[in-house]
Amino acid sequence: METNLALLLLLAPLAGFLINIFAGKKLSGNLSGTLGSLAVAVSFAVTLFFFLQVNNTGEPVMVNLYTWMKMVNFDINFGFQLDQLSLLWLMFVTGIGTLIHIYSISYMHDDENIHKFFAYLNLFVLFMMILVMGSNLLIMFIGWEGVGLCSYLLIGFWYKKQEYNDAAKKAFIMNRIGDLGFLIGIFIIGYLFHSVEYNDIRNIIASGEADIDMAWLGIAALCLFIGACGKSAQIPLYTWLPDAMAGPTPVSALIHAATMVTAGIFMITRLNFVFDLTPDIQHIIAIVGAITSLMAATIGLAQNDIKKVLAYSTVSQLGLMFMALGFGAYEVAVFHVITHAFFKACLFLGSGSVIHAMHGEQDMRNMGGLKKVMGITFATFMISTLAISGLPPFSGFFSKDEILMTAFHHDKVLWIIGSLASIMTAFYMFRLVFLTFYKDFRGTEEQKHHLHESPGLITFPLIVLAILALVGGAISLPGSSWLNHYLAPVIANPAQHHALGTTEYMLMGIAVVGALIGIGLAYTKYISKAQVPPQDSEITGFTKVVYNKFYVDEIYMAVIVKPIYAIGSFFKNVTEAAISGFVFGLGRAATLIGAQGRYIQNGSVGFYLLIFVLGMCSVIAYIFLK
Amino acid sequence: MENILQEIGIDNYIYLSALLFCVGAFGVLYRRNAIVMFMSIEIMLNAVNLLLVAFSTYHQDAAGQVFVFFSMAVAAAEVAVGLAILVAVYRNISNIDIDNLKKLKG
Amino acid sequence: MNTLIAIAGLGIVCLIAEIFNLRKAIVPVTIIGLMAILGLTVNDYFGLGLDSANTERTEAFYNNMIVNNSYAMAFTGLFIVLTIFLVALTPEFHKNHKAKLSDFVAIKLFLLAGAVAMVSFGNLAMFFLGIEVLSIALYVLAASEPKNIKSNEAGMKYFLMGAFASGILLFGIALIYGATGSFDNTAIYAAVLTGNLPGWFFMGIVMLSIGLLFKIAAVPFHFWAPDVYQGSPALTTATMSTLAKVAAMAAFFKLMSNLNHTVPGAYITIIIIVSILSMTVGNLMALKQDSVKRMLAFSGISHAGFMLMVFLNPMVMKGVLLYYAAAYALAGIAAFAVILYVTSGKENEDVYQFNGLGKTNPLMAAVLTCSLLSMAGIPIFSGFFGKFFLFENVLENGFVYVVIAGVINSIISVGYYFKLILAMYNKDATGEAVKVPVSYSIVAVAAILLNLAIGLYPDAVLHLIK
Amino acid sequence: MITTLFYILSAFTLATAFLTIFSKNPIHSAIYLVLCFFSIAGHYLMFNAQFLAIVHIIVYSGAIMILMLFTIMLMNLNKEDEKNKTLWSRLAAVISFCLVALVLLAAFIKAQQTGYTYEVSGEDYQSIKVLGQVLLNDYMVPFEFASVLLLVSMIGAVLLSKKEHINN
Amino acid sequence: MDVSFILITLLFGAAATYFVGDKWASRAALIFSTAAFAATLYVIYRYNLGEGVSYAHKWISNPRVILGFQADGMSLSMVLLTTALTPIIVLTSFGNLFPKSRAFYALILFMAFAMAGTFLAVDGMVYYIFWELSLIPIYFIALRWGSGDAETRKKDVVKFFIYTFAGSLFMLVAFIYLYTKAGDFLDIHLYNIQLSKTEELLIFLCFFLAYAIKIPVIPFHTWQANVYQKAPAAGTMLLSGIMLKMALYSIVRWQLPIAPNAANEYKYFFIALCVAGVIYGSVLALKQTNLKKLLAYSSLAHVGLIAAGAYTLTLDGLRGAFLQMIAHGFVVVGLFYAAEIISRRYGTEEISEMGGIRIQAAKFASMFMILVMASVALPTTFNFIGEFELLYSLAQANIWLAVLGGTTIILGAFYMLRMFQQVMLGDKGGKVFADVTFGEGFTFIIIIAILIFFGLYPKPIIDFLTPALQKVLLNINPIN
Repeated sequence: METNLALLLLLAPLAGFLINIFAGKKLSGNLSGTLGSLAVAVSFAVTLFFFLQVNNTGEPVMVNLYTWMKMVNFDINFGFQLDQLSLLWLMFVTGIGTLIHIYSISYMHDDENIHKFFAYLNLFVLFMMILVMGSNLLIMFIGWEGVGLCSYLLIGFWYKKQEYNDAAKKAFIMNRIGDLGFLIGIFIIGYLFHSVEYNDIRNIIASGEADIDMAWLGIAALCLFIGACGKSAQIPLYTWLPDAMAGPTPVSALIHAATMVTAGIFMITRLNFVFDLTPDIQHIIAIVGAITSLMAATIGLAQNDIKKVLAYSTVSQLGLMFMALGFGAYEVAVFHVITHAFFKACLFLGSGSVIHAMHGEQDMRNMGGLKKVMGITFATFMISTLAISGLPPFSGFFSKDEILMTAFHHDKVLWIIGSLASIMTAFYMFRLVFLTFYKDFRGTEEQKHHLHESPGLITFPLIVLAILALVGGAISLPGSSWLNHYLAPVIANPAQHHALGTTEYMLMGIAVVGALIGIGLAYTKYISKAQVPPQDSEITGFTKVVYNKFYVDEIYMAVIVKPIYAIGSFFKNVTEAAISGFVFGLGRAATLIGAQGRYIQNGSVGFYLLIFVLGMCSVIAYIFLK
Repeated sequence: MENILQEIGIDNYIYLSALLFCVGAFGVLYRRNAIVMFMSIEIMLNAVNLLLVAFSTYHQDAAGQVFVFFSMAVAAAEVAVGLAILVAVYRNISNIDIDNLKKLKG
Repeated sequence: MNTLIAIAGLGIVCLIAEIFNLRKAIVPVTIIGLMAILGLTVNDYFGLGLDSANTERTEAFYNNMIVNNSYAMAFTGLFIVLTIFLVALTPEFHKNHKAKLSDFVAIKLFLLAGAVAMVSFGNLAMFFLGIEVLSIALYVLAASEPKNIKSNEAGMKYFLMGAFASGILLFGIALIYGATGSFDNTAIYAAVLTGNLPGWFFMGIVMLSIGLLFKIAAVPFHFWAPDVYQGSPALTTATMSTLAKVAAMAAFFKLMSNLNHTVPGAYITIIIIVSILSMTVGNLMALKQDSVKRMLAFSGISHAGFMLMVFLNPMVMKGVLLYYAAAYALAGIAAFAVILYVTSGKENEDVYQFNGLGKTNPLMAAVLTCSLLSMAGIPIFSGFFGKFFLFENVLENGFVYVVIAGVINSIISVGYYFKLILAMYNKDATGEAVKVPVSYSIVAVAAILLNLAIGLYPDAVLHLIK
Repeated sequence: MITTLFYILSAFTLATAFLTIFSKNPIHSAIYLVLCFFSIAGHYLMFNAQFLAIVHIIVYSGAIMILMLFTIMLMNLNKEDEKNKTLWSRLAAVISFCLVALVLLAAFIKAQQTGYTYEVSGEDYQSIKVLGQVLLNDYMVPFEFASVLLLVSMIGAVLLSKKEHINN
Repeated sequence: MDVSFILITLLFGAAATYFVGDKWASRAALIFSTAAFAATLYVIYRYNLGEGVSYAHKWISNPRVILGFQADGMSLSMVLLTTALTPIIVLTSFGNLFPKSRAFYALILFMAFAMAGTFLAVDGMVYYIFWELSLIPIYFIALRWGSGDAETRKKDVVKFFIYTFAGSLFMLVAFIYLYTKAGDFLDIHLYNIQLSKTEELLIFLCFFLAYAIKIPVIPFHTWQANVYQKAPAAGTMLLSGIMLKMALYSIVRWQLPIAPNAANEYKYFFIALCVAGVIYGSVLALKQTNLKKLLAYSSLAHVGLIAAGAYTLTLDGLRGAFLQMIAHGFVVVGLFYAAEIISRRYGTEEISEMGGIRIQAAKFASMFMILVMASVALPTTFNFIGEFELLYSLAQANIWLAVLGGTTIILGAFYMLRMFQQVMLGDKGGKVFADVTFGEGFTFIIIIAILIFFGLYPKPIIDFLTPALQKVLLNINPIN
């Protein structure tokens, strides 16, 4: 029963994918969209069932299908583990997934390849579920690579434009760098523990019997973290995420905000018992997370593309989550993942709604005053913005505050960095809101003429998500956290929970004040002074550096990609030619000797006989006269 | 008449034959007139014949001398064929200078 | 013994048939006669009653002039088969010289008689006469187009150098006689066994070897071969490169294994050097040749080098020599049958004449390809097994570097064999397709099938010689 | 006395051989060669091989040399019009001659048997009678086979000189 | 019915195909190759039942050569690969109208025969004969039905032939040398010879030369790209799909067990060489402008990894090598087929002249995409299984080797996606591209189905291979 249900969980999106890919052309756009949404909705229902069951019993559901691979040291099962952590993730993957599917029916309905869009989305949900459901690292890796593939397909969904394809390719390749790290990590884990099953590893560590080489374990943790960096867009592998905004907006919402990018956090949380053993690596994670958070926030300050701002904000928020992971506060990170999923999905979908209304325009400099036309969109957007800025009582406040609080207790420097990032977040998010929804419309007349509120299929998900963004904090209120309790079975060493004392309230205050400062700055600049960011050519100085994302892409291009091409050219033009020339040269040398030899064969009998006689002489001399 | 080898010794005959043989070989190398080259080859064969006879006497065995008859037959046959070829060559190029036969080479 | 008489008799029958205007019957009768003689040989072979208990049995005739043993019989059989092929090619090749047909056939038969004498001799006199019969027949055949200056030149060169080599060979025989006092193999061997021989003996052996090295065209005594092969009529070239070379090699091997008891190291060194030189020079020179006949001459030189390897382990290599010789000669016959077809009526035998043969005449192209592959030593053709057996036995005696040289040469040889194959398959035909004479195609196919057959059943040939 | 005779005869043999080679006119060469053959016959006589000596003179001087002279006459070659080989090739020939002679002689000297005594058994081995017996009994097969050889050369000579009648 | 039946089917099929004439040749070839496939399946079925399916017959008495064909997990799986790919390869040629097609198809079957014989042979000499025999058909296929300028093609094909022939002759020497020690060529006897260190190393090197050229491992690879490019598609598929597997198989079957000590002692050198080939091939693939050449270099990278895995001398490495051989065989056939379809329709192999195919031929693009993904070893494809085991075995040898070898998953994605983008994506140019026909689609579907099925459920193959590999491993690492 459980096995069948668990399979249904997976088969529903698979069926959606297969139907849409093979028969989608014959279906109408709405029908294929409905089918796709239904598939995910079924999964959501099943997830809900399991969630309630596990929440009641506290016993995870294990499904083991068959032995997938056999290594000398260990076997790899094709098995699934539905425990608290994976179900939590499944809940919002399928839940938000369903909403975004519904949203897409309307958003994509003009596209000729809509059936493919839903096929890919379903496939993504499938792989995401495999990722979180897997009972071992290899199954997670299937999902891990699978979502990468879907991300590739969806970023490059409008494949006629080669820039989009470039972005898709970049995302896939950068992810693959991380994947290699992940793979190496798996190798080491497998070698050390003779298993890649989470439960086995956990038991071995818990029993404390096994003699585990800590140095190797550290390397493994580092490798796994590299994998997480790739998927969750951390320094140095984050540059693909902003580019990934080339994909349709629902994709950005689902994959590049709510679900896929959190896979790295999922993985580290999954393996919390491993990371707990390697404090050095945890420290690295915290630092990388903090720096990513600050850097992305900085870049976000100067972006003018509405989706780019959101993308950098995503990177920044992910950085905060990693910071929490680095402090061993897995529950906190997970909490922020969930609230972030709500408000960021809402933000992306809202921006999608705006872009929809603007007929594809994404530059905020050409927007403004949309509040009047798009009421619902504005309201939901505003709620989410307040949430991300960390104002109480919105969900973001609770999760972000917990992160900062943890940071404060562990490392003051990182706390400052995190707080700075939060202030910046508040600033650029409100900059976004003000530029988009306030003041007067700055676009063309034609655009203005077409401005309209989005249809119900688009606004409905927005409303649901906005509500969640509003109340989502309830799952882990300071002091009495349902989430911490829920996750306790999967977290080996729960984070220390600080009683709510003066320090804590003071910290909350600081955070709120910081957010307000950010909002205030934005207000002065864009409402009071009614500034509009300058055109590209007019950007100068430090702003230009920030606007151009610190030239990281260019640096990568110059330091990594170009040299690889240069080496390739060297190989192609020099090495290959040399080796080939050598081989041909041997043949040519032989032929040359043959050609020269022809002069010896000069046709003169006298000469032939001379050689004959000399040969005879030397033979006799050699044998008889030596 | 007592046997000559008691006086002279087989070695001297070997040297003589070897020298004569070398002279024949030298003739083949030295000249370019085909017919003189034939003659030189005859000298070589005669050197061998002389050697055979010497050995025949040395072993006091008739086989050596019998072999000389075969050798002569071979020499005669060779000369007959050789001269036939020579005539054919002469018909074509009107001389028998061996250095004119250099068409086949390389 | 009977074989030799029968062959000589058949030759005379040919000549008489011409007198009685039975020209048309000559070739069929000869072929049937040769087949009968082959049967006779086979009968004699089994008459030896060789079995595991009785492996060295020989039959001697006429004061040990002719000795029948498995070696002689096996090679005789091979020679007869080759001659059948060569005779079968004759009428078509000489279709413009019908008056001379009987002469050509008779000369080939006498040549065969010489070859048979070279392997079944029991006395150096027989050997010497045999090799002279063979040589003189070849001089005549080489020059057998009197109006063709190239043929003249080939005949002249071959004759001059051959006679010179005969002189050296004869000198060697004289020295051997001088040292042992006999021309008889068994007597010589007995004398060798006593051990107390004058130094002339070994000089004689060396000079004899040089004479024979000339006949098999080993470096540095090989210079005649390319010129003579190229200048001679193609059929003569075929004879030289197959029958004559194989016969000389067989005789060489027989002489050395009959007359020598222990071989000094220096002699083996010389053989190794000559062998490696022959392979290398032959193959390298062949790379840059335009004329196919000339190329095959150089290829023949390299094969002579390969065959010389048998001296490195003579006790067990008899069968291998026979096998290699058969493989080489059969491939050669097949190749020459195609070459005769392609070059008939053309003024030269350059590679470009073969352009597009794969399209105009796939069968002949396939046969030529197979024979070239066999010569290059590609399995499943017998040429490969020949090399394989050679290498195996040579390695068993520890001459690794000889084998390495052989291997490197095999690689080089592919270069020029494939030049021809490429011309056939990768170029467009220059002229129009000419119908293949039946006799050519029969000979070509039969020869290559025989080659394949002994490749598939190497045991059949390998163990003929006990 | 015999020794002196041997040396004189040997010197004569070698000298005529050399003269054969060095004579510019082929006719002269032929005549020197005949003389050389005669001297070799002299050697045979010294070995007491009279029959062989006579056969030698008949075959070589009488048959082979006549054949050659006939050919020379036929081709009208009795002129001294032969161009010399190039100096280099002549030099090479001389050097190689010296080399071969040196090597061969050195090898033979090295192979010289020391202290051998030659004893005469007194048995007859080279009278015509004995030779005939050996030739026609022991060496009957080669003797017959020589006929094949001669036949081949005969056919060959005819083949090479026969006038061609195309397609008769 | 024993394994020889498979060989007979193929050989007879080759002859029959030649004699049915040009018109029916392709169908006859398809029938006979499918029959051989069925025969293989039946033989495997019987083998799994524990029945004897090996074949041995005395052939040459001195030197002792036995016409022996052995069935075990290794050989049968490779024969299965051969006989499964042959019908596919025949199918891929259906769209081409070759002159003299009967010779073409007969050669394909003959080549399959030779390759199956190579995999099955238990006697070193028989193995060698089949090994060489397989060279001749591919030579003619590439030469006669290849594309491009005849002169340069000739040069490249001859280079290929001489090169591989040269390599294998050294193997012949090694075999003969081993024979002089062992007294016959049977594999087990050759495994058990006691050799001195130098001897073993030299023999190892002789084998290595033969295999390195065929696989190819750098720096012996220069023949590859040109021949792959110029050979007709079927020839390229035979070469890359099966023929180079012969060499990889032989490493495990012959080289390692015969010279285990040398293998153990110098394994890092050879692994490093192979891994260098992985990177080298990948980087070169990035710079290719010709589609087939790009695939050739990608193949160079992949087989480098396989060879590296085999040289780790671990069960993981060997098994990974075999799994990856099979997977790579299918993928590379599929990719070359796709390349062939493109070049047939566009009349060019230059990547720069392509583009905009996906918009016109969605099915083709999807299938190509799946093949690309399989080629970059995406999990759930068969290639991932193999690559995972290979990289894991490398990690056991040295973690850095795994990292370097693992760059293939980055660089592989890089050049494959780059190629995919330039070839398939973008807007439609002026050129018209028809979507796949039923036959083409069918061929792709078979390949993809196999890849995905075994990607999800590789157990049958793993279980089939493991006992044989363990047995071989006993000869390679006596200590383990």
